[in-house]
Amino acid sequence: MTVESTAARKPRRTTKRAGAKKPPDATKPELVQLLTPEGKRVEHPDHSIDLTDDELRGLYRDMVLTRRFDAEATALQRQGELGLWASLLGQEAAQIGSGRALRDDDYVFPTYREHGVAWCRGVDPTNLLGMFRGVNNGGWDPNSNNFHLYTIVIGSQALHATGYAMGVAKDGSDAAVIAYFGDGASSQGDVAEAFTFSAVYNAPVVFFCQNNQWAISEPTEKQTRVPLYQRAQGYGFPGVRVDGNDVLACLAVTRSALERARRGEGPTLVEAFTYRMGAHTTSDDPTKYRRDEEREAWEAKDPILRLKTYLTAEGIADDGFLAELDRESDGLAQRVREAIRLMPDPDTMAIFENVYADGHALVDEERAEFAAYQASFAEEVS
Amino acid sequence: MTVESTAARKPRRTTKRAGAKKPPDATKPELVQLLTPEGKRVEHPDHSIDLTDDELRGLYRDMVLTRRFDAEATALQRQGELGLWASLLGQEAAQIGSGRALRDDDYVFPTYREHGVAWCRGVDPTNLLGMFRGVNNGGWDPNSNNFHLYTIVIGSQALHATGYAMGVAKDGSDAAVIAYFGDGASSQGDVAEAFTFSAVYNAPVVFFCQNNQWAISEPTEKQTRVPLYQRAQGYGFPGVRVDGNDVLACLAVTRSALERARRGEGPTLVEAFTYRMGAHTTSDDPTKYRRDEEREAWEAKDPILRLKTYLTAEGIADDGFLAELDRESDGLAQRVREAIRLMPDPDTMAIFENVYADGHALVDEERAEFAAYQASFAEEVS
Amino acid sequence: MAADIAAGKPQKLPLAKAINESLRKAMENDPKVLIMGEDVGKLGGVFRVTDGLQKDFGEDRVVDTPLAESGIVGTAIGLALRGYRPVVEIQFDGFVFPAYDQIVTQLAKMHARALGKVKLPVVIRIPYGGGIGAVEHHSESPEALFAHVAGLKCVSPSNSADAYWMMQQAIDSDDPVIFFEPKRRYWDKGEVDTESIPGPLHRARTVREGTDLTLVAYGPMVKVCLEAAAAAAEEGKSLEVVDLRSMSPIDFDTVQGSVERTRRLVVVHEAPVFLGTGAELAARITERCFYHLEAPVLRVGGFHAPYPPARLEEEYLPGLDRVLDAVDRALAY
Amino acid sequence: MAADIAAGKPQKLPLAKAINESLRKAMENDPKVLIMGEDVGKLGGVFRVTDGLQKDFGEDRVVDTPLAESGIVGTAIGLALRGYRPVVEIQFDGFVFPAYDQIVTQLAKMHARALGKVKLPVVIRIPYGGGIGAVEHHSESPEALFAHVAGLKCVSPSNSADAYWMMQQAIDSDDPVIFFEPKRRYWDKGEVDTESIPGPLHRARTVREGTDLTLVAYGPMVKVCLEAAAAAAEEGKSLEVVDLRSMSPIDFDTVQGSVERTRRLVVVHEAPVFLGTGAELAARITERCFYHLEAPVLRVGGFHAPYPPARLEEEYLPGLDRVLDAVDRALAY
Ligand SMILES: Cc1ncc(C[n+]2csc(CCOP(=O)(O)OP(=O)(O)O)c2C)c(N)n1
Ligand SMILES: Cc1ncc(C[n+]2csc(CCOP(=O)(O)OP(=O)(O)O)c2C)c(N)n1
Ligand SMILES: [Mg+2]
Ligand SMILES: [Mg+2]
Repeated sequence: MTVESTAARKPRRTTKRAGAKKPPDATKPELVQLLTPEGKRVEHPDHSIDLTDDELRGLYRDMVLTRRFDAEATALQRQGELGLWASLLGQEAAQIGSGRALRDDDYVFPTYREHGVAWCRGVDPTNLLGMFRGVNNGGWDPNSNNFHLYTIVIGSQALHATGYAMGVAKDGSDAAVIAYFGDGASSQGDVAEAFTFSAVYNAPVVFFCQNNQWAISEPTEKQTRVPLYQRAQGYGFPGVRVDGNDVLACLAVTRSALERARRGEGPTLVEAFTYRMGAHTTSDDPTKYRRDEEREAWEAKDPILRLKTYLTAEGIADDGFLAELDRESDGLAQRVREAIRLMPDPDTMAIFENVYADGHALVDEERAEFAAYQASFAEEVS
Repeated sequence: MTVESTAARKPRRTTKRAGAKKPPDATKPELVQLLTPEGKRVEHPDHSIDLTDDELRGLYRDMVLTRRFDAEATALQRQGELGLWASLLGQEAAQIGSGRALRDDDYVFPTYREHGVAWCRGVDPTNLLGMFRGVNNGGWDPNSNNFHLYTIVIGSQALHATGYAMGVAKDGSDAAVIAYFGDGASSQGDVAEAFTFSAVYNAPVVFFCQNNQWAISEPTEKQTRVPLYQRAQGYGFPGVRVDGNDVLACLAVTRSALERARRGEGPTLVEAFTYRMGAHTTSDDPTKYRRDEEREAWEAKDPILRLKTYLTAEGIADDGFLAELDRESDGLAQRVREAIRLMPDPDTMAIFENVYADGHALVDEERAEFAAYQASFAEEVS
Repeated sequence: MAADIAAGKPQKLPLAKAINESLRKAMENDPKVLIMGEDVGKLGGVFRVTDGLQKDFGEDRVVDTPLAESGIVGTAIGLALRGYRPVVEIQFDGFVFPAYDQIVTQLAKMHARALGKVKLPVVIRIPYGGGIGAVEHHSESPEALFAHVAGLKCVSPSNSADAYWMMQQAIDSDDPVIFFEPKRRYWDKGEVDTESIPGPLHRARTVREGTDLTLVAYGPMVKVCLEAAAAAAEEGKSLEVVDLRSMSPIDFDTVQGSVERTRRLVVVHEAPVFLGTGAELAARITERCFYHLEAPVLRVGGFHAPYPPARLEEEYLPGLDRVLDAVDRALAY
Repeated sequence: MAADIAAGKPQKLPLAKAINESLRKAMENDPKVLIMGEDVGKLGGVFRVTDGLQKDFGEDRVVDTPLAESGIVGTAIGLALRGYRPVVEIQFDGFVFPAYDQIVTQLAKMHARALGKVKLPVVIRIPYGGGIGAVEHHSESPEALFAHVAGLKCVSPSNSADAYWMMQQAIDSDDPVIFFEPKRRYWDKGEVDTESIPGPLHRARTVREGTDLTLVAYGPMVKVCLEAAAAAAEEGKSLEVVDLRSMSPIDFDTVQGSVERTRRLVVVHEAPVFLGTGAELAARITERCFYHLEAPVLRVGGFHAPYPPARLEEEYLPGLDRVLDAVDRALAY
């Protein structure tokens, strides 16, 4: 006997992709915002912030310098000094806001676009260029600034951050850890496993997802059919969507997520809703897959402009400050230009260095053989 | 300038594992139940069922025969006829309820414990024994009964089910697909990716998670800190927890999930809340990690007993029916016992069969060499 | 151009375009053929190998997937079980590893697990190898990690004609095929005759005849070996060059035939030498040609080190000089 | 027994217990050593290798993880970056592949990526190999898939003393070590002297001297080769047996020294022959000993087929007869 399925006589599926209705969440506004695109300060029931004028100018300065550095790097790629560049254009607020929420003893696991966060950590910007120039795969000491190397294999750093945070908790420290990743990365199994591990061990980690609407050519709808911040709830920790072009909101939301972690309440997912204003990288051609109008619409939400409007309207930033910042920007750009031209190519034998910490007989053998091979040319020449 | 973190002076974390508060969900009862452990029929606002007496007896029969088959297999393992057995004891309602919700043209992707679902699909029970005896890695043709082979690598079948369902949708068919997995499997990245793919493509698939409280020695708290059914919402599709020891509720809930899939509304996660009454497998020793009392508490919720209570109380099952079923059980057990003893060992040369569909020179070479090697013994002997 | 191709007129095509045309042909011939991967739709893939296909065949057949390689291969398996023939793109060599479990434990074994009852006609395209000045994970040659695994077939074309035809054959195959595309040759043009099949998928081809030594290579290194042979010819050394074309199965007969004549063998690949394809060729050809070999089989390939940053790749990659150095060493025996 | 061990008294211990004692010692010596994996806590692992450790060191140091291998290795990497020394258990060989991406693209490369600024002292324990009558995915020998990858070290003990000491050395190492445990030897007892280190981690050991031919094996196959040597001795053939112990790096010097004397080499492992460790040994030893070898290096190992169901594993696995057959073939040259 088989229980008869009531559905057995149903007609064929008509709409193959009916899509999902977004479950309404009436209890809170979807997007945390403290500064509107027009540069107006607004309040949010759960997130507030109170910054000194100095701090506000500092945030502005961070964003301006980051953008300038980024533009310079893009230019250097065009001039052939870099093989590739991944621009953060448009994501300055998400990165500076979250980056400035961190304590020195917090630890950052970035992906490959976190130039603004690196800036906040005090990583010398020219150090970021090494991998894009092709002279190394990451030119800084992760432990000097508690800023891990850029990670290219999408999503994998979410687990490193979680493990690091498990270690922080084991040490009894109240530091916190932050993992950056993109909307595309949210689909990777590793990110889901990081959610599971961090929740189960209650690890002090903040998952900071910069939803810049695109994973190369794929819009976010190819990764999820509901807003990404909602992903967290099913793993047992809170998710919040913040206006990623609002540096104040990003700072406030990240800060409270970090504090939650410090208090031993475990992970939080922050979705910073922002936009990738440029190409995915300098190798990419976005005209193949997205319309100019979309980008233009986001220009009106520019993170730097809105803070400038606010700062000038409130008299926090005057022409003197802005002019000085312009000079500082030019200086930074020049410094970067000069540094890149001085950046030495690695020594050929660096191929064999640091493969192992304790050495390896095969590497030794190959190094010796290759050195002899190289020397044989010198002989021929002499 | 650095924005000063307000948390910088916070005291050290005191409770390392504060755990999470379970977000209260007042809108619906957490566990769908239609038949109480005491055998009482109850109603549920969202899920109802109306079965004929014949169908009710059928469900009972399915569960009894499945349990008997399972017990026989366990016995055969003790007698050395099987190398291993993974018992479904306690999970009969989850498997029969969901299995009987399926149409013939639906497709099932099981893990390794779905003997009850296999039964519903009409797979000859003795076929299930092959891999546990070590004569094959899955002894049936998946397409004969739309029941895929058992999958041992935890979670991987969730993606196969999703892909299959994507194909069903492409074909314009209104069949549905069901993927079985356990509470432990919920942690695997593959299961999360299956959630993402099925949601994005709106694939007609039901994820049926038998939460039997244990993944070998690990309780569900090692996999999640909130109920598993809640995982679905963050991926944009519904999750529902059903009393996994209530065959009527399992049938009703799975049926409506399948119908949802047929209607083109995409995936559903069903969490069948049940209990692994036995060891993980015959190789396992649960006394190392769980207390007898827990098991005993679940005995009171036995899925078969409760249906029997209901059927006899309602006069749907009489002594004649039960006696006949006993005989049928004995017959099944005997048939399995006999079949296993007749199950031939595979031919040695089967090692080289079906490695490729279109052949492979190296396999041919190794086959020939091995045949010659084997033949050399025959020569020596003769 | 597509019209010429359709008319079967031999065309000079870049290797990437040859694959594109081959995919188009396969999709026209068989509605069950699907393209899946990250950015394969509107963008046409980061190398434009699937350019224009979504436009012509629709989103149902050219599927932009979520960013999850295990998911891509896992769902491709499910689609294959349903009767489809998915051609999956992995964006770069270094990103295949999240899918490695699905490939090794499921895709490779499922046909055997089912005692032959199901077939897994899945093609996994992997642009591989270095030489394009890319950042980490974009220049690797992981073929040995797949060739070691029973149930998979691994091939790599070295030129446009093979790219076209081997893709046709890979899609036709009822077995999973890992299709390694030599990304630095994507832009190299070659004649493609869409009417004449250049031979079986797993047959090696002697691309230059010689008498003193055999060079075996595949994919991107075939060109380097041909150049080395040309340079050696000027020094009066006659090198035979065999394009292996298939790393699983390997056509040992063709290599053996060559080595029995030349008595010396050098194997060249970009992948690390240690446990690379060359190890297997050295072991097996030495066994088959023990009394023929005048010198041990020498290998030229990558070092036992992570693929270096781009500014070092010229030194890291086997080039003309390193190949000729090995040739000289082999000839010195 | 633990007390005797602590006192340094040589003990006869099963191999699994030797590892258990070694883990205990490492945890006592260094509070940064952690154990992680599925079921490693109360259960002590499915093979009881971590038995009793959670009870004595607590849940913070012996960590039952969620069922997700990528998560286990990925978080172990994070813990290592924080200064911990995680010893990770993969429950069975066939279940390491979900973690393969983390192992190959992160664990193996991170030290080099950081120009040496960070260290990754992670040990990944994998019970491997067949012979225990298990179901699919529980009997495989995937070592070549790790040894091919630069940045990893791969070792396998064949006996209790090595199991004890090699684990100590693996945990001490600042490099990631894949520690392959020969599961079918878990119950074999051997003397363990906790006072005297039997030599460096990556040094091969000649475990039986002979003059006619060298057998090289590691892990579970050492015992088979010793038995083969004993059987051959009765027929008047003198076989030398080398326990390789380390598959990355391989101690080619010791093998070369042996082969220069015996002039013949047979390599034995459970893993498939095609692109297995034996391929590299054959290639490199042939190169090093070209004028010494009287016969090609022969290999005995698994076939190019999925590991078969248990009732066929005796035929599939290299045993005495297949080893002796290869020995005879090598001696016949
Ligand atoms: C595992 C893996 N697969 C594919 C890629 C190739 N890839 C590089 S960036 C990218 C898109 C990432 O999108 P998202 O996560 O949204 O980050 P964004 O670039 O927008 O900052 C892809 C597919 C990769 N780096 N790693
Ligand atoms: C990828 C993988 N890792 C580990 C294992 C070993 N293993 C087999 S069953 C099991 C527990 C599974 O628990 P669950 O998913 O709850 O299913 P249940 O056995 O309770 O039905 C484990 C860890 C496996 N089979 N596959
Ligand atoms: Mg993005
Ligand atoms: Mg379970």
